[in-house]
Amino acid sequence: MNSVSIQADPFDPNREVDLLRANDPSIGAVVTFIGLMRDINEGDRVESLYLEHYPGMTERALQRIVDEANSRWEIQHCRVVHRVGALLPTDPIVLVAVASHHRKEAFLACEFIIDFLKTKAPFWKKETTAEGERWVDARESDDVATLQWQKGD
Amino acid sequence: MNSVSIQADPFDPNREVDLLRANDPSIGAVVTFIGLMRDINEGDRVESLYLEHYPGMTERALQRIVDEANSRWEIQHCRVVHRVGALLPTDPIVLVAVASHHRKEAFLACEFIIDFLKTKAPFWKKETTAEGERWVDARESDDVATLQWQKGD
Amino acid sequence: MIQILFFARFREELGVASEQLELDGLSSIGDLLEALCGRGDVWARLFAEDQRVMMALNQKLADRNTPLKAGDEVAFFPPVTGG
Amino acid sequence: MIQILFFARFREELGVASEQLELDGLSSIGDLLEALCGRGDVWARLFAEDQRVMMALNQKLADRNTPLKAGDEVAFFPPVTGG
Repeated sequence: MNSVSIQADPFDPNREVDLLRANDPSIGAVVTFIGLMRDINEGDRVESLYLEHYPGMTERALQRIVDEANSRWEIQHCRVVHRVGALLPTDPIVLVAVASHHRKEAFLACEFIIDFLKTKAPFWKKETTAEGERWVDARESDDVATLQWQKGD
Repeated sequence: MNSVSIQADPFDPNREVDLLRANDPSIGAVVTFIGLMRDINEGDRVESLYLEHYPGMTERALQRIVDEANSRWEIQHCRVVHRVGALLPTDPIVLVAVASHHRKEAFLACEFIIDFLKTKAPFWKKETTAEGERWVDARESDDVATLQWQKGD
Repeated sequence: MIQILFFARFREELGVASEQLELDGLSSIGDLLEALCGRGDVWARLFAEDQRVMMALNQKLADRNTPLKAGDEVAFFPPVTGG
Repeated sequence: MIQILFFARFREELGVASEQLELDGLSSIGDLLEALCGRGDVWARLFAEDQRVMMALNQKLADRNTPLKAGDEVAFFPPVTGG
């Protein structure tokens, strides 16, 4: 079972993992990534974050990434949740949770999904510091991470 | 902050993740692995599992693995919990949770720790099926996973 | 007609979130980008060849060579920074 | 004297969880394994050269070449299966 959710409301990562596991006794491994809002970026204190997105395309983009993960590896369940709108430090921004019979597939699928989400899903971060608002720049290391999945792994 | 726990009592993976995060606003990524008891192994239904261990050495072995992860990657916090004694299907057997500023380090450290735990920490599984009790055999794929970390990465 | 959308920094700098445009001989997203560039000023700066511009056709990532047809939804945006 | 521990399947098949032994010229874990093998029967079977045996000296993984001294704690066990 796969689920993708884009939401303005906060989410509880623990609840998402419980929903993923759903007491399924055939699950052997669960790998979870949680991306959290940090109070420091590029050396500056960040007061708040605003996440803009492209409604409609975000859902499709995430669904495509999840489908691709399912076609590459034998996984059992997958949940992706991504916040949009206003966030504060320590808020979970994104969760990717993958359940599978064995651990290797869960690790690969989870990292693949977050790597692709970072460079392919239409979200943009704008942060508020003491000096005002600024758009967050894309990181080259994220492009590199995505490329590694593309030259056969 | 690192923490290693070997315990006969059940543990709640969600609580462990909360303790790891501890509202630290400098954490950007949390990667968690949960190993769960499956109700099927090698094609047979498994009713229960007993985990034997080498008291004293298990704690040291896990601590050494966690120390090695900390020396290889810049991680912020790490928690490892491992059950011993009697377990039932869907019970969490092991949890490895790693917090770091950026995700790559958390993924690497988490997978490294569970890979090494699987081949270096003195635990042994004995399962009960309809035909009686049997010791679980080590899997070659676990040796391969450990080796990959050793030939430089 | 095609629908064009701009997001994030592009939307802010252009002061435009969306517009409708006649296809008018534009056969690819590259043609459209050139037409937008031709407007000069901030348009020329944002959509210059050396700028990092991501684009989508009908909510799927695309590139300059992707062909256009009437009714399409085209979006332009800076490199994404979610997750 | 050294302390020897056996775990899991080894403990069950040998019917022994631990024993004390005089060092008596045993200078490495390999020497000790040969001595145990020399007891014949299940000992010879479990500790034959072609068997997968893991070993620890003073609670740290070791191998046949690891030297022994009085007061050491040596453990023998099958490949581990935790996690």
